[in-house]
Amino acid sequence: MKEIRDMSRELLERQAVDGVLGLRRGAYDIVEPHVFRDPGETSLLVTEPKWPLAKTAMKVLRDAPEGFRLAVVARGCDERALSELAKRNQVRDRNLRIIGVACTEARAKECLCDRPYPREIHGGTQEPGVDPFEDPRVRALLEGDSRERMNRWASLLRRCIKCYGCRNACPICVCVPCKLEDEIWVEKGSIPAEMLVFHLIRAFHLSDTCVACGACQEACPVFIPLLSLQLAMRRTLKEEYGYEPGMERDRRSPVLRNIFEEPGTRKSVPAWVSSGEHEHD
Amino acid sequence: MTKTVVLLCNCFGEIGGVLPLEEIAGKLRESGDGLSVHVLPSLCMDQDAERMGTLLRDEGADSVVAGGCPSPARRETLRRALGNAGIDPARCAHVDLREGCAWIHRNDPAGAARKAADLLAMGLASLEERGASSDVWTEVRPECLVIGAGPAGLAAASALARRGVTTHLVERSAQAGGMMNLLSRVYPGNEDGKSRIAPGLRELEENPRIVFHPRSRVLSVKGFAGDFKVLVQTADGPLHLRTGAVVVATGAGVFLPAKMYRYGELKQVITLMELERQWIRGIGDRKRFVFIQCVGARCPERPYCSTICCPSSLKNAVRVMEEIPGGEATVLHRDIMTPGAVLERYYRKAMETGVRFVRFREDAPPEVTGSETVEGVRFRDAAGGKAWALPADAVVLATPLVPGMDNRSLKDLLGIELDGHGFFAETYPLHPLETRMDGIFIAGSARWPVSSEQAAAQGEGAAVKALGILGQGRVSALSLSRVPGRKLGHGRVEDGSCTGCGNCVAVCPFLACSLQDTGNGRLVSRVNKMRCKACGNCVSVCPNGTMQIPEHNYRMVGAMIRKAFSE
Amino acid sequence: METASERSGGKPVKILVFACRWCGGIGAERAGWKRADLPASFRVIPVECAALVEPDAVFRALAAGIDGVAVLGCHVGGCRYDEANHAALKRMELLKVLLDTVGIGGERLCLAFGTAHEDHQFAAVMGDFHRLLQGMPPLAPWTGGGDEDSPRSVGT
Amino acid sequence: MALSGEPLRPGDASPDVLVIGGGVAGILASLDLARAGRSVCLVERAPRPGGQVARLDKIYPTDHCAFCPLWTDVRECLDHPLVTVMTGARLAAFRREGERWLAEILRTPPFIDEGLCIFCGRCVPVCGEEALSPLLDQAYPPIYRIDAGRCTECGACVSACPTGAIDFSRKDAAHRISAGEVLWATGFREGDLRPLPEYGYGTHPDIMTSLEFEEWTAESGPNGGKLLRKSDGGTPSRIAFIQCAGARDLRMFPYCSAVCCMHALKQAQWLKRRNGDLECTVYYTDLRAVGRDYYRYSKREPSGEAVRLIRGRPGLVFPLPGGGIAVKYEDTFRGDVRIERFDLVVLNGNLRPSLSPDREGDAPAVDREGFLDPAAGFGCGFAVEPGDIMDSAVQAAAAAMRILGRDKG
Repeated sequence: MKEIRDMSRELLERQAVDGVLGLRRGAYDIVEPHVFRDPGETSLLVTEPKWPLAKTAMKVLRDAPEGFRLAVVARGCDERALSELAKRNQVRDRNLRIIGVACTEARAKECLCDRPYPREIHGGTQEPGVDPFEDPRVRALLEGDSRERMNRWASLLRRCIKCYGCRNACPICVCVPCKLEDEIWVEKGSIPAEMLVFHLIRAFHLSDTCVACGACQEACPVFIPLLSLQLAMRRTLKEEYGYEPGMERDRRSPVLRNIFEEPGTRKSVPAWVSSGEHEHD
Repeated sequence: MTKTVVLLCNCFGEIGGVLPLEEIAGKLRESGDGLSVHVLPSLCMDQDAERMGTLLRDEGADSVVAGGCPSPARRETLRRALGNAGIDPARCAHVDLREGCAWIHRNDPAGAARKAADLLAMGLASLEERGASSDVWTEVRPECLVIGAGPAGLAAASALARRGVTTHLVERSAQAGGMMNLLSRVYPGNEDGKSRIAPGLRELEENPRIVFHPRSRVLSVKGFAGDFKVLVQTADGPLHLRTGAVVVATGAGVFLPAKMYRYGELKQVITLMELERQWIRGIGDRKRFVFIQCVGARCPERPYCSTICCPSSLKNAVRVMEEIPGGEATVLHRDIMTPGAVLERYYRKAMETGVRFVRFREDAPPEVTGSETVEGVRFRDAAGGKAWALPADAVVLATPLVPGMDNRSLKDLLGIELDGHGFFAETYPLHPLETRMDGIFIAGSARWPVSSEQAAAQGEGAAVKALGILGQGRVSALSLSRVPGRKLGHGRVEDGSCTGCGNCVAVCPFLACSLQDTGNGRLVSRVNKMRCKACGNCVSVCPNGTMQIPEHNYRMVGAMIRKAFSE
Repeated sequence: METASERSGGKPVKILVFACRWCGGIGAERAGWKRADLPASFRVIPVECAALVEPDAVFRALAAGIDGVAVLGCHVGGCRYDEANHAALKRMELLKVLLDTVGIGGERLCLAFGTAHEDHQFAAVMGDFHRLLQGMPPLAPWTGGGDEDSPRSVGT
Repeated sequence: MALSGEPLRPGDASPDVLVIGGGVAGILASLDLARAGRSVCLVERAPRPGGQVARLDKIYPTDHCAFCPLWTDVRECLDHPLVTVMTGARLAAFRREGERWLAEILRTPPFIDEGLCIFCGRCVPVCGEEALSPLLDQAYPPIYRIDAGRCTECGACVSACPTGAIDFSRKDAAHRISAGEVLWATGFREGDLRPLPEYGYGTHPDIMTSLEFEEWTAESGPNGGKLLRKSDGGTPSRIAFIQCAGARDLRMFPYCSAVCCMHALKQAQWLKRRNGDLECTVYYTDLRAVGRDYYRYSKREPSGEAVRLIRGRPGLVFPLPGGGIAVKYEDTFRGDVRIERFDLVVLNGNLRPSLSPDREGDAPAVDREGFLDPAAGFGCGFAVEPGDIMDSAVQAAAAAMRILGRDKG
């Protein structure tokens, strides 16, 4: 906390950056994202509550004049989201600087976060992450045979009121227009949303991008545990290709590459799909 | 107001025998929207063309759904009929009612009938949403770029120049000829290395159509088949070219067997290349030569056979026997690789001249003995296991050709593929000189180790492929793709909605997609229509449906899915 | 084989097939030439290449009450569009994972990357897929119908 | 027969180039020539172009089927305005006339008209001689074919055919082709191995040549890719591939056929892939895997694809009374002589160039091994030098270029 404030002030004072994006506790204790430009102001900087800043950073940089240097007070998930946005050319991260905040153990548990800290930690101490698959809540969602899971998820998603909160809160979703608003894919005016398409399309669009920040489910007014939709796909990417969204800035998703460059373990390929070309490195 | 006509082929009872065509036709007519439906005995016989043509004209049709067999080869008459009625072939949807329905569901007529109705409904739906992207053309630049002036490059350049094509021959070193300059003799004949390239060099001298750029390298190649924009760094500064085709003939490198078989330690342990030089400079009084094959080849680090080392060693072994009085040649090998008639004959000749061949096992390689100089070679005969200690004056190591050091950079620069070893790869075995990029061809040891003779043949082959493009005034994207009956045009981007995420760029096999800055730092994807083959990868990874192939857009797919089980 | 495309539950099996016009398509055609005997439960949408199958279309199909989707492409390495089908295969594998997560079952997405010669393979794939889906419950809870033999609201 | 400067009759032609042989080499050369603006007449003996490659189920080293790339090129050939394809045709006479070559082509039109046959198959059951069979592996679209040997021209099929595709009145027709250049792409045929009794070829149905075996096990073959014994339809458990059977053998073919090693490895690996517990043994002299990825392919041993390689050329192959085939060989690495029992024996190496040494008219001389002397005329593919698909394709392109180089255009 203190370290973060000091670092922000210091960066602004020696004009290493033109602004620091963080949370400000203003009048009446209202906390909101804010771009600090005046070193003195940084005394108002806070790091709680959890508030995904990646998209805000994107907008700030987009509207800022060319060459504007921004520092972002970022948690691990913010940093990873920013690097995913950068991969998709949504953020020019050469003008971007991370002031890393490590989350508390409690926060990590709350978020089911397996990596509750950024690459470089400037504030807080590194706590071990939790394995989401060990968490009873997740277990309860993913266990059971397919019929049980089908009924469980159907009834969960049937709550959807189609507020698009999950999409809007997601630090990676940036498309305009969005497929979810196209009636070819999702029927207009039907509530609950054609949940099979609405939520599965959404989930799959993020399959190789989701940094598991949990913003979607925190934004859901009817408590649909959306994060758990992503976990299995994230695990598969890790097992097949050793790929974790947000971790390697310069590595595109293996799903976008051919099988010579990113062969994966090919566990899931039926034998007769195999071909001499698997031999290529 | 569109007028759609449905033509149902009875196929002489092959389809009507299973499907109640008239009933289906009736249902379609009732379904309203002014459909006119006709059941015809056939759609592919000569007399049908006329009949269908009149029928379509009378109906004033502008789009057609044809239910019949799927075979493109049997659509000629229908295509003629559409022509007669002045209907754009893109406005005709083919529905497979025979192979895909009548023939495989004949024991379930009811199910087959339902399926047929659904398939026709899907066909109709597809027509409503189907767009069209016209084919694109480019004027062909009648010049060619050949990279590398070895046997392959020279052959290609002179072949092209003789056909009147101005050819830019870019060579990294100062002189043409490549490895031929280093060889004393070349197999399978026994002629002098230089003589193999003499005709090419003469052409280079005499034919003004070959523009030779020594001490030069290609910096960038942009554009597409028919019109490549090439930047060459020549000895006297940068040079901009526009060429219709590119031939990559950069050759290969030679593997240096550092520390293997005491190479570098004993000066009588040499490589084949060094032996070639010594033949030129004078072989000295050495008599007993031992050739060791597969030095650094067919091993875990280089898991391939370099093709040329066995014949080269045979050549030199025979020469030892024939030209050195009292000469002795022994070839230690793991397999003698002389496939075909010519080389096998050569192998027999070597045996007849008295060359000794002994096989060793990969796991028991020979051992060079001697302290100051080579004294001999110790090895175990794989056949029978007899142990040998063979006195030798010289040990010659047959080392493989290795991928040229520029291959990686050239790959990125040209957008063509390397194989798992680092040589340039073709697309199909049937098209060994063609790469994934239309208009860029590969020849010689740059694509795989070959003899100078083979390299020259490949050079000529690449030349004829290039002529296939250069010979035409202009080429179209469809004609280049050479996919018969290909229906799709090319990807298309809705500017307004492209987020510039670059997924399409990452996934396109043909480097057809690129990101362009529209100012204010906003990136938008662009499709190079000449390169695009409409495989649709970009469509599937585009997060918000910005990238589409008009002939097969998502609205069309969505509509077809909704109709798939409407019966 | 059984021609009745009826499922034990009474509802007919519905299969949507995306067949690349090279291997998948020609394989299907050859199945016709050989007069294979197949259940009339599948509808084919021909595509130029398996790469052209948008994952969203699979959801779209399942949402439309289709029980299973088959994607037929060429051998990995046999693609007529260079490496186009590599990425397609990877996408579809990942898609199976999501379908498993939500209990639809990855097996409802059938991937067959074969070669044009393999008409018997096409027949086998379609036959097996049909039988598999016959044994599976309908997607009723997803498509709104609700699942008879299980409580309506299983929440957390 | 009379071959002179009479005026051309209908069906005669005077193309720039006459390509003899519609295999992969001939097809590719024709396309290259046509793309460069030359008119081509392509003469093929079989009812469809495609040659030997069309008989292959899979091609090494990528294990794809040859069908669709080959079909693509055949299709382009058939559709190309500058290419005339004559199938079911053979070279009857051939000679130089002034600046050009004059060839007489005897064409046996198929009883069944390709353009009319809709593959309905109604002709099959009505034929008492079982003379009709589908031609669908190499042909696209497929058609039926009448085995002239069996057909009695009873006409039952003619009346059964709904499209009038069958017509026995069509007789052989002679066409005269006057060509500027001739390209020999006559490929190879299988040599008869019976003169080499030690291989036991012809003594038992389970001793096959590799091409027979390829068709027997093909995905599109009689067993839909299943591996069975030819003798009793049982399931084999041990297969022997004998390399250089007839090749590198001074009694028959002194040369190396260049394709057999990889061909055998391919077949062995595919069998293993389909049936893991199958035991495949390859007897080789030199394992000649020289092309791109061939060596790797020969070493490839993923899950149970291991193929047993034995260096040695079996000296005796004979059917066992109790069933099965015995192979007697010396393992030259172990240096011991042994006899093993196999269910199937596949013989590799009986490939010979199709050009016959007995010359037709001014047909170019071939050497005593039967290969065309490159100096004597333009040639490509196996007619000139044994090689696999890639070699033939390269040679075809090179030959096309040399032909173009002839005339200064």
